[in-house]
Amino acid sequence: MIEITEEELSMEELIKRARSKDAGAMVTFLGSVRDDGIERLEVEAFREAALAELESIQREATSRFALKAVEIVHRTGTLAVGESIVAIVCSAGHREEAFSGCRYIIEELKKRAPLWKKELGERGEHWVGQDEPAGK
Amino acid sequence: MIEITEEELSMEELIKRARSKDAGAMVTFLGSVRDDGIERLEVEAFREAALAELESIQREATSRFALKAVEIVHRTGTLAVGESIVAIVCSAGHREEAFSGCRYIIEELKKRAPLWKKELGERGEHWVGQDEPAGK
Amino acid sequence: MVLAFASFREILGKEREICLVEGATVRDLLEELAAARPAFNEAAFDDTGALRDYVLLMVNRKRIDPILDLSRPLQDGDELAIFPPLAGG
Amino acid sequence: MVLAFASFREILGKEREICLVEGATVRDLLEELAAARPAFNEAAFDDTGALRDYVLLMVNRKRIDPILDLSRPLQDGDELAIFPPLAGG
Repeated sequence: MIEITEEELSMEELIKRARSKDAGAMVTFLGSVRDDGIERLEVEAFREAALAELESIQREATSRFALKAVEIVHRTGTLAVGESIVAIVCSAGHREEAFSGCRYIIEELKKRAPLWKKELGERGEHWVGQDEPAGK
Repeated sequence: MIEITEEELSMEELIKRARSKDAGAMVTFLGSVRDDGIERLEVEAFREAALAELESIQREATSRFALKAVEIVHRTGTLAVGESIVAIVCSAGHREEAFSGCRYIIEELKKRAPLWKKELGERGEHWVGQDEPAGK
Repeated sequence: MVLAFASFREILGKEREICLVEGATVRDLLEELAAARPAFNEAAFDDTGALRDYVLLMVNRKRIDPILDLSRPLQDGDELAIFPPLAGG
Repeated sequence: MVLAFASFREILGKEREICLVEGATVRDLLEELAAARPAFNEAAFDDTGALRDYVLLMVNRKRIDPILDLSRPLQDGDELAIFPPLAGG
């Protein structure tokens, strides 16, 4: 299942969904707001395009690494330091595939999913990944 | 924290313990009993030696990959198909280290920790990794 | 329909309908926005009038090349999305 | 003290105290066990009397080399662990 949501995410719930008797290995990735001198993070999505891109990434990973289950949740909205941003759960027959699948999904998500992050803190505001301020 | 236990393990609990404000990335590995035509798995540990080996592995991974936290739980006793065998949680500043640390720990655990598994099912009993039956 | 995200949303607003003459291209639409909003002109184009590197575009949710595809004509009902680079690392 | 694990526990029991003459080596202890338990003899040694590949050993929780260290003398209170290969993959 793929979700883009303002709600908190539950790893327990995702892990439960990805369990199956033929999956000997499960690898999860959880990304959180890091205390880098920022106070909070605002996450913005082009929701429909991001869901479509995440579905493509899920399909690619599932066929390439023979995954048994994939769960992806990305949060949007205002997130405090320590809060979860993104969770990925991959299950597979063996650990090699589960690790590779999970890694593939987070790397492709970062490259391809239309999602943006704005860091807010004492030093002001900053859209992550954009070096030149646009019109400021 | 490192545990070898007969009890069920809670990923939620391990993830909670490994969270910190400077850890932007957390990677977990969960190994379970796979439905390979077996009915159950018996896991045996040389408990004191296994704990010491897991502590060495934890120390190596922490310094090699700058991990912020490591949790390792390995179960012993009789486990049914689908039950968890081993859980590893690594947190780090960034995802590269969290993935590498988690992968390192499970690979070294499999190679070095004095733990044995016996598969029991319709086809009989079999100690995993031991090709020649010892005295049978 | 024009959708704008992140820094471009802050300048242009999240979405707006734009009426174009028949045969108008992606570049025509961007120039129309630039004419209406000086902040967008400054953000999206350099001094020579070339689109800046960090302006990314989608037509109907498919990425288009910000150099080669600027001459693409827009149809009635097309959706153009304007956004900066993705969050990355 | 001898500890045995996995298939060797099934033959030898989990732990037992063994009294040895002074200066007895790891090999002496293994041969004593083999003499007492034919199933262990068969499991641990091949026809030429060499230790089989899948017999792994620890003295006081440190792995020892099953070829080079067999002549190591055991001290009073030493703990010898006998086990098959680890669970692996």
